[in-house]
Amino acid sequence: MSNVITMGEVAARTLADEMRRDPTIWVLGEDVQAGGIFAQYKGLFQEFGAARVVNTPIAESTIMGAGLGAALVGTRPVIEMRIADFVMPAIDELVNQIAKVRYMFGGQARASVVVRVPHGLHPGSAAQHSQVIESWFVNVPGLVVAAPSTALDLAGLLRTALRCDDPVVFFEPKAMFKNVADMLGDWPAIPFGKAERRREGKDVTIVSWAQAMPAAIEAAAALSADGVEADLLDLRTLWPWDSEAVLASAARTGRALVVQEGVGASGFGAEVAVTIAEHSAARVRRLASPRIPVPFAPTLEDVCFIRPGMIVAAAKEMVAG
Amino acid sequence: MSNVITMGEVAARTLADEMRRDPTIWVLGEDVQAGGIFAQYKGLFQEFGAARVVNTPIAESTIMGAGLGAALVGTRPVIEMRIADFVMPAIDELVNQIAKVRYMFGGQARASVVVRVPHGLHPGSAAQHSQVIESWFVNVPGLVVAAPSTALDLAGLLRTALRCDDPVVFFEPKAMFKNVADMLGDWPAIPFGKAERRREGKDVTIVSWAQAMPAAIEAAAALSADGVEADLLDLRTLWPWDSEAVLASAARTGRALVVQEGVGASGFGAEVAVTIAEHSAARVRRLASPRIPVPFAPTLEDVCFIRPGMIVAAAKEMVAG
Amino acid sequence: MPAADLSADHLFDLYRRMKTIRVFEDTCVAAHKAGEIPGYIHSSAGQEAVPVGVCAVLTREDRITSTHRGHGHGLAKGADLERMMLELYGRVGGLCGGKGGSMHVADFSVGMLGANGIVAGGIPIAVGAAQGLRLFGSQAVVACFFGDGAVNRGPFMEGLNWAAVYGLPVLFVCEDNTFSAFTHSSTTTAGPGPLARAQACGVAGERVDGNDVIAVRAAAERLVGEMRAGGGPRFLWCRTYRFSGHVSIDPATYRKQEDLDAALKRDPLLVTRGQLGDAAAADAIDAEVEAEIARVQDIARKAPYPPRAEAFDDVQDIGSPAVEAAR
Amino acid sequence: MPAADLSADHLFDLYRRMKTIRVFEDTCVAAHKAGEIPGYIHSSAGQEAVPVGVCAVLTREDRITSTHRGHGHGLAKGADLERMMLELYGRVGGLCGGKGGSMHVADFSVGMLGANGIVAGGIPIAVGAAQGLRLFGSQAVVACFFGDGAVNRGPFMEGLNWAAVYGLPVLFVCEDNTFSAFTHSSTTTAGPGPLARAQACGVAGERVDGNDVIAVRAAAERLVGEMRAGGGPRFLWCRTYRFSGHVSIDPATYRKQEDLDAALKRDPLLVTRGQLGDAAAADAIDAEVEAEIARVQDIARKAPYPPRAEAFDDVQDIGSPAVEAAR
Ligand SMILES: Cc1ncc(C[n+]2csc(CCOP(=O)(O)OP(=O)(O)O)c2C)c(N)n1
Ligand SMILES: Cc1ncc(C[n+]2csc(CCOP(=O)(O)OP(=O)(O)O)c2C)c(N)n1
Ligand SMILES: [Mg+2]
Ligand SMILES: [Mg+2]
Repeated sequence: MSNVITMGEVAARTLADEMRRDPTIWVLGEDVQAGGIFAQYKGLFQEFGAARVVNTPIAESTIMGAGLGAALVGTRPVIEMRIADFVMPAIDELVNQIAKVRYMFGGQARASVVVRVPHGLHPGSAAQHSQVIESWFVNVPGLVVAAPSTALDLAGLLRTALRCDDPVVFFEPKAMFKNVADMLGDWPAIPFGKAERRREGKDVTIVSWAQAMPAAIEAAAALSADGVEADLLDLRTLWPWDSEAVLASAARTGRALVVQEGVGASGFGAEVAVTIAEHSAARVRRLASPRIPVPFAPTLEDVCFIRPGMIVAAAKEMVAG
Repeated sequence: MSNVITMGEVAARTLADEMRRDPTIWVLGEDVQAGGIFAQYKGLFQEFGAARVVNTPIAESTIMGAGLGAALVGTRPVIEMRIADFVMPAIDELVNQIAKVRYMFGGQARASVVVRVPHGLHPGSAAQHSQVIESWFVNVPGLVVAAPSTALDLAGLLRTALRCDDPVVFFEPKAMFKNVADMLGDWPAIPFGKAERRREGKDVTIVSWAQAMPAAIEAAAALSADGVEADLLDLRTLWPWDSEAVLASAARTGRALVVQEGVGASGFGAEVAVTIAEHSAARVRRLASPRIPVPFAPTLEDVCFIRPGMIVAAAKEMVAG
Repeated sequence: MPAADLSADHLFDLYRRMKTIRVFEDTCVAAHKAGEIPGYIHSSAGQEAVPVGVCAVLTREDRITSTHRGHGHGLAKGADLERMMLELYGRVGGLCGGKGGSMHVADFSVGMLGANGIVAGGIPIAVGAAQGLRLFGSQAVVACFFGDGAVNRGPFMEGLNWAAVYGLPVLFVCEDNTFSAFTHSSTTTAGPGPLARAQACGVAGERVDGNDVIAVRAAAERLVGEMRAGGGPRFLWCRTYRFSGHVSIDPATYRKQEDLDAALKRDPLLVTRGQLGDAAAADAIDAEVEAEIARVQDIARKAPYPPRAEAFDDVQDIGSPAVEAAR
Repeated sequence: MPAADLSADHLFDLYRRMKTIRVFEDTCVAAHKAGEIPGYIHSSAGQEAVPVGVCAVLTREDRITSTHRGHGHGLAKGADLERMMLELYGRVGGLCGGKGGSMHVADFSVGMLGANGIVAGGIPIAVGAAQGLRLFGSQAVVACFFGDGAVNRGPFMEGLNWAAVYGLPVLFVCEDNTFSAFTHSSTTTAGPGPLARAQACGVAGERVDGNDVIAVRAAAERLVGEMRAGGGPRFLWCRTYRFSGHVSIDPATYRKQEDLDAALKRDPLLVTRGQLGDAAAADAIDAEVEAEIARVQDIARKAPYPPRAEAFDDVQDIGSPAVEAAR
C-alpha cells in the first residue's frame, strides 16, 4: 500500500505523532491554525485545538521570546518562523536569550525549543524571501542546527529535535515542501551529527546539504556516467556536523568539493572546507551562490542557483588538476 | 608637541572633522549627546547641536531603520549601536533593508550609512555584552565590513566610511577605546580592502584583526626572539578583505595562521583560512574563541581570550610540522 | 453629484486612479495564475480608495513608504504604469530593472520609497525619511502605509513614539483590510484598535471609511494640513476589506462569504461611481483604463528579460561582486 | 502606625527586604569600585519599594522576569542572598555558578527567571511563561519588571498585545525611575505614558507612588487578585527615582541636583520608616541587615573562583564544546 505524500505533510504528521506522545509540545506562529504556508502544520489545529496550535500576532520577536518563556516553565514549544528572512526580527530573542539562558544561568534553565525555519531559494521570491543564513547560527554557542534535504530526514531529525533538550534551529528546504515521496514504513528518529552517504566513490568527495542536495545528486550521477566516482555526503545537521565522516572521505579521495546554496562568503561551506584543510592533505574547493542579494527576474535569479553542471565541472577540474 | 588622546577621542574628532566638511552627516543613537559610552562622540553635541547629534529612544530597530529612511532622502546618518550585542534587535533593518535597498530597487536608492558597532570581549561583560558577530555581515551582500585595531586605522577607515556611498558596518575594538596614543600629524583616509603589515617575516603568515591584534603583535615579537619570523597582517577590513596580500604572504611562507577573537565555528577566520587553502598550497590553521557563550567569572572568561602564548605555540607547531 | 468641495474633474481623476489600480491588480493576478508573472502577487483590490485618497493631497516632493501590497501605493503616488508592469514581469525597463518584482516596486522619482517584503518594514524608514528631510530644511511630508497586521509588530510602536518625540511630519496610514494573511486580525489584535495605540504614543488622528475616497481624501487633507503647519505626526485609520486572497493563489476559504458579499456591495469603485453620478463618464474611463493596461501588459509580455550579467550590478561599489567576478 | 490592613509584622518584613536590597546594592557598588567585583553594577537603590511591594503578593510558584537592574527583583522574590553575592563576585556557589554575574542573576528555585542584559528582554519571556503555565493548568501568575526606557522598545507593545490577546495572567510592572541610562526618559518618550500605552493594547492597570511600599503592595494585590480571578493581564506603573548613576561608575552629572535632593527626601526607606513609626525597631533591622550582608560579602570574598574547565559546561548537550574539546 503506497503512501505518497508531500514533504509538508510528512512534517505535519511527524509533529502530530510527537504531540500525541508528549503533551508538553505545542506550536506557535502566524497562520499555523490554517496549516502553515507549506502545509507543514496541516491538520494539527483540528486534532490538538487552539491551546496547542496557537495562531499568533505578526510579532516575530515575541513569537521567539514567548517560546523561550514557555520553555522556561517546562513546555516544549515549536516556534514557527515562516521563512528564514523573518527570523531577523527575532534574532535578539534567539541569539541573546534562547541560545544563552542555560549557560548564563549556570544550568538552572533549559530552552528546549525547536525553531522551524523554511529557508533557501524559491523561484521568484526575491531578496527578502530567499535567504540562507545557516552559518550565523553555527556561529552561536548553545544552538543545534539542522538542515535536512529529504522527507525522511526531515521527519527523523524533527523527531530528534522534539525529543532533545537543546534549542534546535531547524532549517527546512522550502522549495521542496511540495515534493512527493512514497513514505512507506515508519520514520524513525535520526541522530544529530551523522551525515548520510548518498553515493559512494573514490575520486572526489562532495559535501552538501539542504536545497543544494538535488543538484549534487544529479551531478554525482552525471560524473559517474563520465567515469568519475564521487563520494557524496549529505550533512543533514550543521551543528554538530559529521566532520568524522567528511574527513574520512576526504582522506580517501584527496579532494573535497563543498557545495551549498546561499552566499559563499562566510557561508557554512567555509567552515566545512577549512576544517578539511586544517585536518587533512585533501585539496578543497567551494561552490556557492555569489555575494549578491537574490534578484527577482528569472534570468538574474539563475545566477544564485547551484546547477548540476557547475558541480560536474568543478569536480572534474579537481580530479584533473 | 604631543597629542596624547584616547582612541575614543580619536573617533570623536575624526567624526567632527567629517561633519564639518559634510553637512549631511549626522548621528543618531542612545546617549550620543552625552558623548557615547566610550567617549567616541565626545564634544559633538556641543559643536553640532541636537539636530545633528540625536539622542534616541531605546529602539534599535528604529534607530537602524530611521537611519535608512534618512539615507534614502540623501543624508548620511551615523547609526550608533552601543555594542554588537544590541545590533540584534536591528538586524532586520540592517540585513533585510539597508543591505538590499540599492539592489532591490535596481539602483534607484543608496543607503549611505555608517553603522558603528563597538564589539568584542570586554572583561566582566558576560554573554550578552561581549559578542563578535563579524562573519554574519560578511555573509550579507551589500555591506562593507570594517574592523580596525588601532587609533590611526579607526580614524582613517571611519573617514573613508563617511565618504563612501555603500553601507558600512564599522566594528570598533571596544576594550581599546581608552587606550591612549600620541596622535601626531593628521589622520588620512585609508582605503577599504588593504591589510597592513605589522611585522615582516618569512617563516609563517599570521593574519589577524580587531581585538586579537595586540596579542598577535606580542606573539610575533616573542616568536622573533625565538628565531621564528612571522609575517603579520592586520586585515582592518573584512569585506572587502585583502586576499591578495594574504595569499602573497602565504605563498611566501607556506603556512598561515588565522587568529581571531570570538567564536571560531563559522567565524570570519574560516573564510580567510579557506580562501588560502583554495588558492595556495600553504598549510592553514585557525585560532579563535571556543564555541561557548562568554562567561562572567574571570577564570572562566579567560578561555575566550586569545593569548600571545597560544599564538606562539601554534605558530611554532606549524613551523616545526 | 461630486462632493461640494471637490471639482468634478478631480473626482473623475480619483476614480480613474482607483480604476487603474483595480484593473492593474486583476490583470496581474490573472497573469500570475497563467504563469506569466513569477513570484507572488498581493492584490490590493478593494482597498484603492486609501492610497488614492491619501496621495491626492501629497505633492511630488512628499514621500511615501509602502508594504508587500504596494502596487496601489505606487500607482497612486504617480509611479509609471508601464514600468511597474515591466517590473512585475521581471523585464528590462522595469522600475527596478527586474531585480525587485511585485514585492519591491519603487519609484524614487515620484517619492515612492519602495514596497517592502517585511511587514511594518516601512515604518522606521518613514520616520527616518521625515527626519532626514527636516535636516535639509525641506517642507515635504511622508505618508507611511501599513496594514492592520503590522500594528502588532514592535516597529509600529517604536515608529509612532519616534515621530511624536521629534515632532516629525509623518502621516501613518493604517490600511485595515480586516486580515493578516490567513488570519482575521481581530483574533490577534487586542484593545480598542490602531488609533488608540497611536494616541497613547502622542499621535493624534482619525478613523475613516476606507472605501470612500472622498472621505479618505478629506481626512488626509485635514491631517496633512496640520502636519504642514508644524503639528507633528498624524494617524489615519482606514477601515476597508481585502477582496482577494492574501496572495493570488490563496482561495481565502477562511473568510465568511457573507462578509465578502457585504464588502463587495461597498466596493470603493461603486461608492465613487455613486458619488460621480455619471455612469456613462465612468464607463468611458473604465474602457480607457482597460485599454491602457492591456497596452502596457502587451509591452511587458514582449520585453526581454534582463541580461544575466546585470545580476552583479548595484550590489555595492566597494567589495562589489562584479569586481570579484572579474578577477 | 502600620497601615490598617497590614500587620506590623508584615510591614517590618517589607522594610527588612527593602533594607536588604539597599545595603546589598550599596555594598556591591563599593566592592565594584574597589575592584573586587568585575563587570558592571546597576544599582536599584531608591527603587526598593517596587519589587518588594509587588513580590509581597506573589507566591513561590509565581514567576518573575527582570532587567539589567535585577538584584532587587531577585531578592524580593526570595533568591538566596549569599548565593547572589557569590554570583556577583563570580565565585563558586554563585546562583549561576559564576557564569552570569550581576546582569544575569537568576534563581529558578524561587521563580526568578533571570535578570536580563537586554532592555525589554524579559517582556516576551514573561508572556510566554504565562502561556506555558496555562498549558499545564497552573494557577501561577507572572510579574514582569521593566524600566521606563523599555517602554519605547517594540517588544513592549508586542508583549502587551500578546498578553491581552490570550488573556494571560501577567502583571506588567513599569519601574519608572526617570532615566534611561544617561538620558531623561521624558525626552525620548512621547504621549501620556506607559499606562496609556497598555490601555491602548487592552491592558488595564494603575499608576502608583513607587516609593511607597504599602501603596505598591496594595495596588499589586488588587491587580493580581483580578488576574487570579481570570481577568487577564494588568499593568502597574510605579513612579520612582534612581538614586545612583546608571552604572556604579557613572557620576550622573546629567541629573539635576534639586531633583536628586527632592528624591532623597522621598527615599522609600524613609517613607516606610515613617509608616512603621518605630525608629528603634527599624534601627535594629538595619543593624541585622548590615551584619548579614557583611557576613555574605565575607564569604564571597573568600570563596574560590570556578575552575576553568567549567567554562565548557552547560552550553548544550548535543554538539557540546566539552565533547569537541575532548576529541
Ligand atoms: C516580519 C514579517 N512577518 C511575516 C511576514 C509574512 N506576511 C506577509 S504579509 C502578512 C500579513 C500582513 O497583514 P497586514 O499587515 O494586515 O497587511 P495586508 O496583507 O492585509 O495588506 C504576513 C504575515 C512578513 N512579510 N514579514
Ligand atoms: C536592547 C538594548 N539596548 C540598549 C541597552 C543599553 N542599556 C542598558 S540599560 C539602558 C537604560 C534602560 O533604561 P530603563 O529601561 O529605564 O531601565 P533602568 O536602567 O532605568 O532601570 C540601556 C540603554 C541594552 N542593554 N539593551
Ligand atoms: Mg491586513
Ligand atoms: Mg529607567
